Amino acid sequence: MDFESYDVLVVGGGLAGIRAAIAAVDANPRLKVGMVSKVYPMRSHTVSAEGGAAAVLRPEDSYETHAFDTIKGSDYLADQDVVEAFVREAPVEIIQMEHWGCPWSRDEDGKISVRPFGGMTTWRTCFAADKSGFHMLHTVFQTSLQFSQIHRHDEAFATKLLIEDSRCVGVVAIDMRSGRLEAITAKTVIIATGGLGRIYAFTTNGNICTGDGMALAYRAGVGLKDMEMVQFHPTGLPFTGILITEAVRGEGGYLLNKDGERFLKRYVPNKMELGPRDIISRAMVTEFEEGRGFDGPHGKYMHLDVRHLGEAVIDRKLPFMRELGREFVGIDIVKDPIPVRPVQHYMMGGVDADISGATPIAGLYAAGECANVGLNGGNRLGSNSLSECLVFGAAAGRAAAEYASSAGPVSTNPVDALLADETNHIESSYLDKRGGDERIGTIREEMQHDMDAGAGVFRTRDGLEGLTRRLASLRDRFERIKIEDSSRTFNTELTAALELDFMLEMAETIAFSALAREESRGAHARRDFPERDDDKYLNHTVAHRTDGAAPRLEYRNVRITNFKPQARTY
Amino acid sequence: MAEKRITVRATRFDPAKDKAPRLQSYDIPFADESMVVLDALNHIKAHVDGSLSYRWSCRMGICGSCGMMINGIPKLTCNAFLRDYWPRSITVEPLNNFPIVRDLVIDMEDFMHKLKSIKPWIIRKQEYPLGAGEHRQTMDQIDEFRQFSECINCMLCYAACPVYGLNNEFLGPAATALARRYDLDSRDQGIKERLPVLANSEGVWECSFVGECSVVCPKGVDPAKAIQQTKLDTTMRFVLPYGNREE
Amino acid sequence: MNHDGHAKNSRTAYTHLLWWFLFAQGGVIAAILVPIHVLVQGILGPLGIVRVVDRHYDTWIRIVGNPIVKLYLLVLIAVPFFHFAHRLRYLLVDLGVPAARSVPAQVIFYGGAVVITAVTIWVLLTTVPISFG
Amino acid sequence: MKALGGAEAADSTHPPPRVYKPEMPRGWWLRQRHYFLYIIREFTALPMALWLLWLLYEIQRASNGPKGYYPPSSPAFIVFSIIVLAFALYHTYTFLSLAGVIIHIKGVPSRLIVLSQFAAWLVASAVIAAVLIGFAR
Ligand SMILES: Cc1cc2nc3c(=O)[nH]c(=O)nc-3n(C[C@H](O)[C@H](O)[C@H](O)COP(=O)(O)OP(=O)(O)OC[C@H]3O[C@@H](n4cnc5c(N)ncnc54)[C@H](O)[C@@H]3O)c2cc1C
Ligand code: SF4
Ligand code: F3S
Ligand code: FES
Repeated sequence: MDFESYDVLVVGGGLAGIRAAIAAVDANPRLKVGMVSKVYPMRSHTVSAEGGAAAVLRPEDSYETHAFDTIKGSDYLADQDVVEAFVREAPVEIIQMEHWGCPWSRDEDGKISVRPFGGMTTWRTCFAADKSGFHMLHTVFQTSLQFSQIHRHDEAFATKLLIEDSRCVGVVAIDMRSGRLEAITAKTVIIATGGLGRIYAFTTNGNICTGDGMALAYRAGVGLKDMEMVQFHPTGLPFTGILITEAVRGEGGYLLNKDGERFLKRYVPNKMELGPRDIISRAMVTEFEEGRGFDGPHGKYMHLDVRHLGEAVIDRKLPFMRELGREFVGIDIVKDPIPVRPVQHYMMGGVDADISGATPIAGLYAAGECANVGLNGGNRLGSNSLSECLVFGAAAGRAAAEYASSAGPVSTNPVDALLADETNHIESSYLDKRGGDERIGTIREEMQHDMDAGAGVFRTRDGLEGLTRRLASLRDRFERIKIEDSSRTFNTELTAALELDFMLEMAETIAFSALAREESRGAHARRDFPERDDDKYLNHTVAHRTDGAAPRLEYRNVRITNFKPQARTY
Repeated sequence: MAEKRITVRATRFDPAKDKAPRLQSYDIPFADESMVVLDALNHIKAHVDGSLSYRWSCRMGICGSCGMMINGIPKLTCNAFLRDYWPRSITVEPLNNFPIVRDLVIDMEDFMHKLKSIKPWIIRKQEYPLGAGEHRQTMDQIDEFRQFSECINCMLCYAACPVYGLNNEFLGPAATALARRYDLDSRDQGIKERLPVLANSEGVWECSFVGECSVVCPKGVDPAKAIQQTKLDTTMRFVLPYGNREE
Repeated sequence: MNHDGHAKNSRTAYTHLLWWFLFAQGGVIAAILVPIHVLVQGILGPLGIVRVVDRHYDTWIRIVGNPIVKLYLLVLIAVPFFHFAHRLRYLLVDLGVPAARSVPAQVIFYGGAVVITAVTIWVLLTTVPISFG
Repeated sequence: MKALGGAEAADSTHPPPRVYKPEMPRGWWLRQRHYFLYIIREFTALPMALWLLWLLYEIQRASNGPKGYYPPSSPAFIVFSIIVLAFALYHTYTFLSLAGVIIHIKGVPSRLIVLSQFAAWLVASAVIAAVLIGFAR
């Protein structure tokens, strides 16, 4: 009865979520907008994005080339109408960010500066030094504080979507402070919960990137699109997985193998260091396998060398990289090459959503990394993601606002029952659970290592089949987990367990989707099927949840408008 | 060689059970030279005691959630290396000057209110239309406020500031730095709206320039500078004949 | 949770502004002028290392009689007391006397500085007649 | 809203969970060198105030006429002055350095500002010393 009720409820306080919330208020200032986030919004993982956001801002650039680069980068798995809409909106959003105070780096004439980025034919990545995501996130978050219509529920962990008559009417969330389960109802819900890098051991993603929103939607009956498409970034710091931004290569850094050779000449001769991530990551792994990598305590690595750029350029454009090198590796990148190796970085796949973020469930939208609106296809180009969060966050916010302005109110009776159900589930499966002998941490680590091994840069049928079996057994073991924390206050063991539950399920969708795609496209590289197969696989995988072990996979044609698939060489 | 180990003492507090926080000691393997204090906590949570609660996310010193007291000094646990402490033991406590919610988790709602109170967004007398493109801003103009825009809201400065510890009403270092970040931005015209909050009786005047806030700041924000400059600016606007004029 | 701003207290505190201004002025005066006076009049003079004006009645009244010197002495003595008042008030707060933040405490401390200013003026006007000798 | 766990569920006002509010210990400033130095810095006000009060008294005594005027030379006074000088110098050092943080002039590096402050201090000291000594007999 006394639960909160909103017109639009955003789950997720990252760049996409906050942009959506502001867009909803902009579209209709009378709406009451709620925002649920399991961490304070400024902690969201957008904060760690470094390189920048792509948009056509220069006269010498064109929508056409940005669209083409994106589509080619996606290995023709992007929906071209979506890409075309995206490249037109991106500049507007970049300017909007500027008006909100984002400290974009500037050119001499005071205009927003751009830098080259992998897979982009021209300079079009706007940046705020090498803390672009940090500045963008803090800018939208601080801007959002002026809207009294936006009510935040910080540190509230969404555990379930409320679905009533096949319409989404809110979420159930644990208020971390009190441990209470609350039903937060709304006429529309936008999921913007970010990525799921934490299902891998070696990842650039933060602790909170556990794919919760994808799992929530999946469990509510929405399909997950292209889950086999997992991006590996070529340049992560060994051990920590901290990202060395692609901007380092954009600014002119070299990738060198142990013979001191710019080995990319054998793989992407025309682009060299500015090739797309999937190809460079594969090149690095191939070099490792052929014995041309450095050997370190944390596995093989390559050198990323920026010494020739000079201290002045580094301090102006890559100051955070210097800081990271100094603090986390103990090197000065002005004087020493940076050790790097490929690292899980981004999830192209996600909640099946259309160009306005709408999912097949009425009132349910998705935006940002957790969504798959069809923009990124088989491989996202660096710096398209932050722009995607803005463009499609705003689109989802507007669409939800429109739906909410006309939708009827949410009835309370079924919500009470759903909440009681979920409360019961969480208490009996976790909090009041007795016995159990499996540690959450152990299962999580095994899953992460299995994913690294079975669904990494290169995949094989054997590897993926083995992975599905191991994941199934981890799921069985998950039933026997031990919960040591019985406190209701800030119980991070409970949330870790819920996250692990989500992650195991998402890992399975990845493994099964990858097993079924018997070709190599974008980030999905099958050793047993090294070629792209446009006849059979120029389509999206959509995974639906079933009661059995494996998801039901469905295929949907890629929408092609102006760009016919060609061989993808750089 | 015997396995290297390190002792970590961490604050435990469950409001439902404990009257006051206490320390619990864990002896854990120090397996890798690159381990940070946060890795030690993660090891404890994953393999020793799942009930230990703390905040963290990025593990790269940018999300601002992992600040704690390490041997009495506020630090980001994700870039405090075990090798700098070993073989001494490490005591990890929640940040000073904040109410403790649970174990190493502090209550930072107070800052969230203060952040909002200083209006941390661009204020303009006249909206600049989106269609007109971007405001022009030179790198020199950015340098004016850059430092103050680097704040990650990690609360180390509040934990270091005794004035805040003695009087929680004090607006404090990070909030003032962020206000100044906007005041100094060439695109902003909101200084007059922010000054009353900065210069009220719980504002900058309370700061007695201990300076420790700037010492502990992991991002070189120098909030102490922001506060002192705000004092001077406010005073000058008042004292100089034309100081109060429009920008 | 929603975060409504600090509505209760958003007015520039002009009294604090004034105290801070005087504190800063006093601090500068004290920093620049005090050490040399202490060194010369408090140490070198009494030790007889150098000859100093205040060690002889005639030189002392001659210089104290000078109006410019009188003005200087007023600045030297009175202004720092606003600095001292401020610091000592906050020192009390730091040492655990929150009452030192209260308005009565402000009246006592800054009032004290005002009293000392008045006393200084009185002393300077009454002690040695103004002369341009 | 509903609480996890039956007992609290009935309570619809749900007070926020209890937090532990730590107190600042009285001796907080003894726990860290920086804090201690800060307290010393603030404390410099007291000895300087006492010394200036003495100076005021010294001026006032000039009205007693030549017979009643005797400048102080007791060792106690000298020791007192030495202590005050130490504090005063500490004040000068901290205050002038900190002023470099406060004053911001476009294009002028703060180190230069600090240096010029110290230069001004030296010049002023020289002038005052010259007057105090030069006009003596
Ligand atoms: C190191 C790094 C560098 C990058 N650099 C770039 C770059 O240079 N350019 C670029 O374009 N892209 C970059 N990316 C990718 C890009 O940053 C992300 O894809 C993007 O920020 C995702 O934003 P988001 O809003 O979707 O999600 P996030 O910012 O991850 O936000 C997710 C939000 O959802 C909330 N949430 C999650 N689960 C729950 C739950 N169960 N209940 C309640 N709330 C929940 C979280 O609290 C959080 O607020 C980078 C990524 C990484 C990791
Ligand atoms: S000013 Fe520095 S210490 Fe304070 S919150 Fe910001 S980043 Fe952290
Ligand atoms: S430590 Fe505190 S007193 Fe001022 S200079 Fe920093 S805010
Ligand atoms: S974990 Fe993000 S700052 Fe330490």
